Amino acid sequence: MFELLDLKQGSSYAGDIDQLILMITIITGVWFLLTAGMFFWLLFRFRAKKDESGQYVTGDEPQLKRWVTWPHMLILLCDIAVIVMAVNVWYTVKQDLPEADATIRIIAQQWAWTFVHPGPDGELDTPDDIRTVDRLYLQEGITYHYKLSSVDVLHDFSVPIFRLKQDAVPGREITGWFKPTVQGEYGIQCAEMCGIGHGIMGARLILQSASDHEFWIQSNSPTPVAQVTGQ
Amino acid sequence: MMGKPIATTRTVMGVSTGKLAVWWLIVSEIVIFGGLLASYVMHRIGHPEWAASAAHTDVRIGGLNTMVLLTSSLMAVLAHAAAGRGDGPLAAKRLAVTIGFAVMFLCVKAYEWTTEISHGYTITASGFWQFYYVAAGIHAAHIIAGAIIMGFVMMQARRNHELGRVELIGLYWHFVDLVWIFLFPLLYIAK
Amino acid sequence: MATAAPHAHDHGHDDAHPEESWVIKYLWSTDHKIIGLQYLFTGMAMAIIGGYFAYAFRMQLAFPGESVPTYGVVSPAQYNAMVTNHGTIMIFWVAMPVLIAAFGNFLIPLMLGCDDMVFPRINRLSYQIFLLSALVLIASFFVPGGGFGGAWTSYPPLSSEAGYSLTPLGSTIWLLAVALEFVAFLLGGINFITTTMNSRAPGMKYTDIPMVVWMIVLASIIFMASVGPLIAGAIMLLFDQNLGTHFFDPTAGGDPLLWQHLFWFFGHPEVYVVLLPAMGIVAEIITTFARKKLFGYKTVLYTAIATGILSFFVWAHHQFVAGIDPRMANLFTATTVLISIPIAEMCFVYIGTLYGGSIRFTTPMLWALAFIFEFLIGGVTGIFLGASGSDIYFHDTYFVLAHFHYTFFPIAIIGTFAALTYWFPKMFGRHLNESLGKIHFWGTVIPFNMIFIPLFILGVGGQHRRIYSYEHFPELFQPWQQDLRVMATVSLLVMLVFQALFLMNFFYSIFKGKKASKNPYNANTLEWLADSPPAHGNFLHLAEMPVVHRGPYEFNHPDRDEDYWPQWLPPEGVSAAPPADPEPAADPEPADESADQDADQDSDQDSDEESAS
Amino acid sequence: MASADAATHDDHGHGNGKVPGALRGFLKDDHEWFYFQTWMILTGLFIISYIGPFIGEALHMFAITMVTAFGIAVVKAGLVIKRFMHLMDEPKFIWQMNATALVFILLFFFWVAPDVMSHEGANWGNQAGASITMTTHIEDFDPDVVWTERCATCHGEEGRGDGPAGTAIYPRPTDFTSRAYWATADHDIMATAILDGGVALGRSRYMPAFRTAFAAGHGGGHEGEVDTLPGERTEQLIARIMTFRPPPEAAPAPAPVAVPTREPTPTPTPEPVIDDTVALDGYGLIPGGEVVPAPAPAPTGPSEAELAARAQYIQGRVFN
Repeated sequence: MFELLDLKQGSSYAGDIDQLILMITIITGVWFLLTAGMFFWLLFRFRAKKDESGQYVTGDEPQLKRWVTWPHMLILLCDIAVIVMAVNVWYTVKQDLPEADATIRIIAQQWAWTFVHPGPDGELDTPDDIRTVDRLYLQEGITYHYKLSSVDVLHDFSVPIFRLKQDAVPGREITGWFKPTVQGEYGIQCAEMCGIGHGIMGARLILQSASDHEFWIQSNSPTPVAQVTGQ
Repeated sequence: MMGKPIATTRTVMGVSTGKLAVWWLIVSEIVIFGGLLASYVMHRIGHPEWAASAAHTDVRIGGLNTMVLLTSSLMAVLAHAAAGRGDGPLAAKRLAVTIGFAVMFLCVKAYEWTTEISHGYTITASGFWQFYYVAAGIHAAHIIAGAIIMGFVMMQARRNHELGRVELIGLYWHFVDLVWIFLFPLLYIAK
Repeated sequence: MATAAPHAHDHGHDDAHPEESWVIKYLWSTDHKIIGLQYLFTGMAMAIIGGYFAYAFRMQLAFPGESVPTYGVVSPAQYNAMVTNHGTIMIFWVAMPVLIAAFGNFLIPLMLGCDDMVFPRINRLSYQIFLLSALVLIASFFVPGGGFGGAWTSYPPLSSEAGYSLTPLGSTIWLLAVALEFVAFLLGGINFITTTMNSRAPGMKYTDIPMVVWMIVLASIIFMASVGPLIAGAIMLLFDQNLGTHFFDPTAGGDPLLWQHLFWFFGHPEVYVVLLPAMGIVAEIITTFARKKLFGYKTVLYTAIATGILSFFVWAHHQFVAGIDPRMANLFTATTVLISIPIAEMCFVYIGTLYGGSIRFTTPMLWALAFIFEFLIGGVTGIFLGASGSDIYFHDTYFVLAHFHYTFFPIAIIGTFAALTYWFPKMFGRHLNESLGKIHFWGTVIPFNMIFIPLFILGVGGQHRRIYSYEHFPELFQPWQQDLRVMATVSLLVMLVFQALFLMNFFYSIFKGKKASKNPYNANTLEWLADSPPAHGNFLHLAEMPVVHRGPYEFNHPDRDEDYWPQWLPPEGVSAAPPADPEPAADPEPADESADQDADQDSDQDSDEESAS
Repeated sequence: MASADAATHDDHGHGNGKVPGALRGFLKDDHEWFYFQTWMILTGLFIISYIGPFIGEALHMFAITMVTAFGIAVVKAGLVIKRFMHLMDEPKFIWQMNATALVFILLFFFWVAPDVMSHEGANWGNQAGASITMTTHIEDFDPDVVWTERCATCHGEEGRGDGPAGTAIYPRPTDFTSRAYWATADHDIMATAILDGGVALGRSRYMPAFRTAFAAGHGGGHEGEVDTLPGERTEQLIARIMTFRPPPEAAPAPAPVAVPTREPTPTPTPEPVIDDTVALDGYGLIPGGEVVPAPAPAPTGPSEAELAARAQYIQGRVFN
């Protein structure tokens, strides 16, 4: 369904989320078509005819009540199946934090994203961190942890290609993870109303191969003289 | 509108319409004060440092106010007893005493707040004080509203009109006293 | 405050009406029917304002940056304000007043067989506070800084700090308007609940109450029980905005998530508060035009109560990715997906009612059937958002927007048109034009689908909400996506044109429509006993107040030759004569006796589910 | 004890046999004496709950305070409900609906507490709850850090108005390195722009307001006087921006604009918001000055390819 909208799966768990969406589509689609079919058939079958008048049905007759209680039970089973699948995907994406190869910091502010890349030494909050605005350079194939925070109002770090959304709540530092599996330049959005500039808060996500990323780190790492004052 | 509609006179549920309405009002008030106090308790447990601000509340004044409200509740129920016997003027007198206690409660609170504010504990002083003023403030607003309505009911009771309303305002008054019974330990004792 | 001096004489007493001046009769009236119509017309006026906002920002989305006819260039601040207030108006000032207050006020006394609401003056006060809240909200657009632009959910710190929202006055006045609207509906709610519980017609057991009255009262109870924490939250937000307190300010100990919980604890029960009355209306119309008894009255009643209770356990599915603790999300996804069961049960029962009927496709029936079909789509797409896993992707996209329009539109618009076309003869004493009604029906439902199916597709493509213009997001500015936005906007324009057709038909028929009889559809409920439009005091001019002998949906009863059996006809009076004036109550014992004996018997069942909701 | 009296409560006995002599005038019948007894019990319970905390502190057993305070409060509430409100004599659905409301509130408490009450959870930490001030609200306000974190995103590291986030905005963010700007710069306009945002000046609306950010982490103003902290911090930031000012040319440049060192205007009343659609050109209307043409964007900054790419999809539409 997503290929039709040319939306590639860009992260390791994008496939799981798409799979869940597909399963729910099937389950709800089947129930919808059954119900709608029955609905239109009844309308056609029992339309007002000259001689025929309506029957007196109290709804307690067993053979008719079955037509409601049986779907009722089946929907309960489908619901339990959906819950189990959803909780499974939710656990992999939001609760479980696999071992991180690198950690980045994402700071949302009114109407711009600031990304802090650990830089050559791989440690965050060190003088050699690379601070970029509205352009997130990442390497494909390694697991990243992100520390997401906001400095003023609610924002939402949303990367459709990763199928990832996480609100940036001022006053909290929320940790999550993703593992890019594609290369190229994609979009990052702010998906929570954050004021007048909410519409211009897009950023670019550049996924590079290992060598390109290494070259980018070397060329962009600030000179040893700490031009960027680490806090 | 001339006279009361027939609908008011029917009591299919075995409870007079007025009392049913007051009990539903109490349900909606439980949910409002409940929401506020739940938020307060969550923040209070989450912020142990608020105990320092809470130490500045005066238990003596809180205790005095609790006694004032308890006694006013007694007078309200005695007024209801008198109204039950059809003795309007006595009920009116007792309602007047209840209103007197309400005014006393407000005066004690006014004194308490002015001293606290003069010491610099304003509503923006700390997390505790903002909940303190909002909770006690909404409660005081309910006291004022209750006292005003009680005034009307008193005037009607004096002429033996609508004696059923004495019980209704009594119910509301007991509820407002109940809220204070829980506010007192939350704001004054939990230090 | 409440009148309760017990003097029980139940027979109508004809009090002389001083000929009231026009102002008293229409603007200061305490008659539940006039107050119902006041709510209806105020709701329709606000719907026009809400619809105009939808037109303006949809034009901006379809043709970014260009001047919108009758509005001018839409700036981001105005766009945010219009999106915020479109949501606020459509939920609080159109759906609730029209579905709960207008039809509740008009129908409850009539359907319960009493002459007016229990507290007429409080009823009038609730409308006046509601009118005031509508004016205060409109005023919030014209204050310096413009209307509030932080979404109808008004999440702090954006809504609590004027420095961030840049609408210092707008946000406070918006909040005051919403708080006033809550007060109005609390007052109205107490009136509805007390009238229904206490003032039923003699002999009306709890299973004889028409479904729409049950649903409106359940909606009022759910509203009252859920709005409390939000009123406390609104006071806290008001102080944060103006007094500089830090309830929700994270830099000084506050917590923005507390507001989200307070808001959505009210938010989700609120959508069921608006759904249940629409379900009740559809139940009335389907049974009448399928000439069939409701397929399991108690099933529908108990599933409605179950929905009401369950709606308090699901609120945080709006906050899966909003920073709540991920472990809590598992709890909420389970309850959210499970709440689809009672609603599915109700839809199945409504479809089951069609079995064995002789369905007449009049305009109200078309609206009611459209409601079921469109709401099915809305309900089905809700599972994607209830499942926490898929909500990670779908949160705050146009998929969410299309989902809740497929639930709100059938409720607020299709439900309202169904009720309006069904009870128009009773309200105004004249018939609407049937063919104009059908043209308006197809002219509304088809464009409605053409608006929101494209938005579903855009939502799956990852288009996020409340964005002023998608030019900054190359992935969302492909030509085919822009074409879908233009298609949605054009369908909206077509739909708005057909609404003009409805307004013409509506106001023409009030004065020039075909005269309506007391019971044009041969239905059973008590409001069809009163004349159209009902006189002041509804049944006072009859021999005595109506007494109920059977359930509201006794169509095609075996031992009755006609295919309907009104509630007010005494049992053995199988009279061939049209029941214009019912003969005096046959059973000797006075009406009160049976009322008390019934009261004890049903107050027990009544109590366990009354309290349970 | 309470139930024992329930029997007498219903008989509405009109005799006042049990009323002790002293109160005869006040209490009219046994029924009222029953209420008075309840009141005495309530007073006794109150005294216990009042003394409890002192005992608790004396014995350093916090549990005593909790039990006496809240336990007794529940007992007192029960007494008032049962005897004064006669709840138990009403049909049972009355107390059931009140109990349901209470259950909903408890449900709200226990399902919201994990987020609001605790300050750590799976994958998140609540810094504000534990009152750790965030980077930009540090007490020792460092203009350099604030410039890098908050301003450079749009105005660029060297203040040329070429920050990555700035390219998406039209009109461009101010370029602090151009002489044309400084010729007409005005201290108050800069302070208002920083504190109340571009909208307050009728300029580009994408300049956010920082008054709230600069006041944050500073627990509310003292008595009476206006919160001056944002004003002081803005002065430090303006001093930092002044460092971008280009050195005067060889020709004797006009005397540098004297920075008036006067009290910052407490609450600058923003002029009425000018209709946004007006500011189409560079700096819009500088009050009093004629329209200054927008300076050519500095050569450095985003590469030509990126600008072309952005221009392509902005397609020359004018929006702001």
